[in-house]
Amino acid sequence: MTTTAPTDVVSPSAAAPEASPRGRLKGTLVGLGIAVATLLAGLAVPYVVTDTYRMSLLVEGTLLSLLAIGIGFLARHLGLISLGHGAFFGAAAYGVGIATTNWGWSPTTAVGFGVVVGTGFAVVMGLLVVRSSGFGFLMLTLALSQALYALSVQTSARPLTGAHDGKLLSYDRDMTFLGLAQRDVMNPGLFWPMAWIALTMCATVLWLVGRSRFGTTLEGIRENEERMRFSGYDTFGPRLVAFVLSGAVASLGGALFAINSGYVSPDILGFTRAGDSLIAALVGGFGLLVGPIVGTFLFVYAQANFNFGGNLHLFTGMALILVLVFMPGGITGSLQKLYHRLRRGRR
Amino acid sequence: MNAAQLLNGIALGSLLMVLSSGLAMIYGLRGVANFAHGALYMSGAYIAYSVSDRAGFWLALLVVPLALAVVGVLLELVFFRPLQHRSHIELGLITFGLALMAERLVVLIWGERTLRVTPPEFLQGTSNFLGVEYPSYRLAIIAIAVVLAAALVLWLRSTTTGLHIRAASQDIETAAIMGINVDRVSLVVVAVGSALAGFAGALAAPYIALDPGMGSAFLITVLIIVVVGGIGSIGGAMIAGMGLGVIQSVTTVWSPSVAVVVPYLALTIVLLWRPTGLAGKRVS
Amino acid sequence: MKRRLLAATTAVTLSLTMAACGAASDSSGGDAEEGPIKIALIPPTSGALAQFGTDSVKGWETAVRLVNEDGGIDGREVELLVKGTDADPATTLRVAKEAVTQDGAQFIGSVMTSPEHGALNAQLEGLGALSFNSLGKDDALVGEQCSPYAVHVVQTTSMDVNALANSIAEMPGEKWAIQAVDYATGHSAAETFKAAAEKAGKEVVLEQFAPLNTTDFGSYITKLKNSGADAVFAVEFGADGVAFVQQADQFNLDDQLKTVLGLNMVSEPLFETLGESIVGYYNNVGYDAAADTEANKEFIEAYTEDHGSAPYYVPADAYAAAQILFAGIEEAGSSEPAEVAEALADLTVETNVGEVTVRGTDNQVLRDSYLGKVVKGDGGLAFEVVTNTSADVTTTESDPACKF
Amino acid sequence: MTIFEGRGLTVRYGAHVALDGVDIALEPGVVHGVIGPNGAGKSTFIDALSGRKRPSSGTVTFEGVDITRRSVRWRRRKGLSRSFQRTSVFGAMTVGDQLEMVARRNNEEDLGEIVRTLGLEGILDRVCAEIAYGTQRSVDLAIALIGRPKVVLLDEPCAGLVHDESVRMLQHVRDVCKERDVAALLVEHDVEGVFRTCDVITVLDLGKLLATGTPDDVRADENVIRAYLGSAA
Repeated sequence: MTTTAPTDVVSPSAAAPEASPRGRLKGTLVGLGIAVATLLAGLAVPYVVTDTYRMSLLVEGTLLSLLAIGIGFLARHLGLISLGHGAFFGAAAYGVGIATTNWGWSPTTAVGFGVVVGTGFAVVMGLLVVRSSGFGFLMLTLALSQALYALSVQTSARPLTGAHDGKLLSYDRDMTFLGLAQRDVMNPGLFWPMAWIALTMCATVLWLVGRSRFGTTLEGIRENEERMRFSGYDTFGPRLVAFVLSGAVASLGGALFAINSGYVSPDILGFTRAGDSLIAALVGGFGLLVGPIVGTFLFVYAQANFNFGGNLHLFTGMALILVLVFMPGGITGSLQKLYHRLRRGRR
Repeated sequence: MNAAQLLNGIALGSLLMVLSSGLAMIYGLRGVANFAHGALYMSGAYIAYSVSDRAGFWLALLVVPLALAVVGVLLELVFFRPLQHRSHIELGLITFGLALMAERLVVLIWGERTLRVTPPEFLQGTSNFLGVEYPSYRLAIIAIAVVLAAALVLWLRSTTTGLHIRAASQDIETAAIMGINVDRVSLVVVAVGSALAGFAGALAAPYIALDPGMGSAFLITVLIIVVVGGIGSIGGAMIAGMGLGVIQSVTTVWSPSVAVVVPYLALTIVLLWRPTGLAGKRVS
Repeated sequence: MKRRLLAATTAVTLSLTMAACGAASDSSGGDAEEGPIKIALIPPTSGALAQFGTDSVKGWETAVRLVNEDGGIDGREVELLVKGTDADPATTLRVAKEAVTQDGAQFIGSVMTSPEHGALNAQLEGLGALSFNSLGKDDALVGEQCSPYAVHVVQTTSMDVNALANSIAEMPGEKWAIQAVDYATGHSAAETFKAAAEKAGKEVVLEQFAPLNTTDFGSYITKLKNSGADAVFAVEFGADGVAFVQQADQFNLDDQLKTVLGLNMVSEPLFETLGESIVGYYNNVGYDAAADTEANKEFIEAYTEDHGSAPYYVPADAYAAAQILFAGIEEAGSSEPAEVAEALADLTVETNVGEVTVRGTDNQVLRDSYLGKVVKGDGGLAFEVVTNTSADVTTTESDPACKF
Repeated sequence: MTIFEGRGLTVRYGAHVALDGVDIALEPGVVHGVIGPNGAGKSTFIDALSGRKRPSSGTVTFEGVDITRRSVRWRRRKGLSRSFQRTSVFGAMTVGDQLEMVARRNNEEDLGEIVRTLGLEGILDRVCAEIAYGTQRSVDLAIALIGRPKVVLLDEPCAGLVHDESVRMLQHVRDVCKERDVAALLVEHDVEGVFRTCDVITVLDLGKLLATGTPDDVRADENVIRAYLGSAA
């Protein structure tokens, strides 16, 4: 099984090449400008959406988007599809819970700790899996993340994780997360700035990394791993670094998720959660950075509106199949194709 | 350690053996680990419940594999064959979507309640086997699974279809060049693989309780078995399935919480020590 | 509130000048003093627990029908908003937020599992809603996860275990084995039971724990058989419980046992699945349907009329929760959740499950627990209540971890 | 003056011996051809020399140092490069991007010269998967030549090319080898091309070395005529 058939799912965007370094710099500056504008515009959202429930859906979508862009980064730049990123999201969430509740750390420090824990797991898993690719990678990430689930619900882990009961976060009322007391972090309107800034910052960082020389190296590894080695490149290291980076972004999402919801349930590490995020990212499309974000918000919307009688997975399963069969590249990928076709047509 | 505990391990191992050989067959040929395998297994168990309720358990053992073989044929004709030129990942994710849907469909048809299937009259209670009082039904599972495994190996070794399957599992392109009808082979393999999953479900029905989570609970274990056994190797999967069943049951006697982690431990050890799995094919 | 939002925004970002238009997100509940009293029910509509969820809703429905026929509470009508969840805490939380902030519900009921309650309890104060838990039995819910906005109507697991332990002399068997789920409940139940058994002069010969979602109990049952036990105390729930009972039957385990005592293992919805092999099994029972009180008879009659079947503990507890809520609103003279919560503290209410008191320190409803035995009656299997134990015995004081 | 040498190289696949004790020595500025009928072990040979396949026995030395167990990455960094029979480029990247990427790693100072020599100036902005096959082969060769390697192992660079392209490709190989003083190994199916291009030729048959020498010597070798050329001619 050495054939690596071209994957439409992760086919790169046929972006116009920027040959000159100056063009590249200009592109970077324009991108950064868009990032700052998006960030500022997003901060106004709580003033427009005044309804707590809708706002909480937006916050949830934003935090889950961090997980999705982590998955999307690996898919786009290395062609690796991971079912294991839920583990980093969940490990970070538990890290926050343990640091606040068991050790009495301040929530702010605890979030930092959570990210470190999640990233640490990404390093360990990365060492085991980045040598494989394609289907093997998919299965191994799934199996190892399930191992973490199995460990987290062990009775011996109960003092730390709360096992099947989950973990309720508690910290002193005078302790705050970046100025917000426990009551306030659960208010989506007040928590929104943190979530939104985290998402735009991480998206920007991932975008810049993708454009850097390191990004080109990753692209080379994705396209032809063997030729990269025969061209003098180490391929294990960059893969590991990319894996850990994407795991770190997912971890940040998990840490903020824990702070915001005040409760970590073992489901966070479960089989369906991992699948949900991947499906959301895939339906949104891997070709563009915003694809997974679009998919995640769509998923959160669907979850809030079409979950009658627990049939959500009937719909997500169907959506996954339809997208894979009829529009590989996801929603954003299809829009992009349409856009290119229209432009070409006009010329 | 006594003989009854060993038999417990062999009974569980028998079930895993049947389940994982079906998955390994499809994987070897199509390069896709069928994520819907757990759902097929679960459907098998639920169909067995309905059939044995009306017409008895033995008929269920016959009907279920046939029904699931039809499902397998549909899988092959609707998804695997038309999409064979897509990447393996895409195909695998499609089966993942199918698994999600199947799980809900089972609930919509049979409901959420935990169900139970009664084994045939003469297999209820215990029998004396090598001086051990042991449940007759579990002895029957072991016997049936061993016969089935032997038949499967014989079929692959000594028939033309078996030869073609082995050739195509080695290298599907070369097999096609050599004049093997790969489409036909693939149809047979996916149908037989699905039938085996259903058969495992029917066998398991009186053994464990039926609930809608039973498929995904086993899926992970079976995926691990296939990786540990060496991807695409049917023999490797059988040995790994039986081995894991015995090790897990024996570990349960000593420490149940360690037993839960056994499959993952096995996977990690294999990854570090022998990345190609027991049968020596690489995880690519 | 608006100022805090601004502070939060500026604290983490570049300083921004932003026209604060519109109200910042901070709505809670509807208008509490006018219009109908709204109760959101969030039962699981999928998963193995859906049956219990539906039955819980039925109990609430009967209670609400009766109170509205009486002209409501203080002239105000009571309205049920029946929602649904997949029993994932995140979903339940989302639905609860929607019900409270969008539909103006002030009270929440029919939430099923302890993890859902744990997640919900953490948010109740912020939401400004009062939750009535008639299903989640975990002790932590009135311990470290307790909330002044959550009323624990159902008995806790430790109350149940204490009742069983108190009745240990009633059951035959000298050498006990403990088969429990490897879960907080399983461990604490095993510990309590073991102490009580030893106090009663019985011997505990084996104590083993199986992980949740165990499908194959072969190894455990083999060990039980080899231990020489003549009675088993089993703490296995849902599919695990069914698998255990079924496989014990296949191993002929019952032949060597005088008693099988279950904790939450056997319940009315499972009678059909488990079949006659469980006749003679003992189990804790939350509600005595045969109780000869005015309130109980009224409940059974009304419920049977509404739903065409006799109630068991799930609808009965939901009905009790409703009665406690109604009494609280009357006492407070308001349906403002905070005021109702305050009025409920140490309030005594006459309900279908007897005269009960809401303990002010942790909101646990103090009520009897029962030991039942499965018997074969005319209409199939049924529980026969063997003993009852009052709350004075089962829960002597509240958990110090709970601070309001 | 030998710069790169393989001694007694043997590769076994189970019981099957694909390569049986073959020796070879390459010198700077010399194009060394390897020919042989199908199944002669040519691909296995170049894999064993380049480190893609670890030989069951035998040694590979480079500048007098045993490098048999060195990684392909290490070899490339020290100046030992190879190309592939199946075009091995970076399909979704532009030609310019991938050449720059490889150049950066191998400290190539004058990428422009390679681009000019192989006539790739006009297509640097094109995505590699979309250009003509023959041009892709040139890109493949360019990737192997970046960083002034001292030894270049070329695995059938003309596979799939039409005759004219093939002639031009071999001419490029010879020019580069002479200009840059590179030791080149050329495994090729096109026998005539090899005789035209190479200074020294090694003939393999059934995994064994049949003959080594100048084109004229090899052409006159009786074993070669009997086993290979005879049947082809």
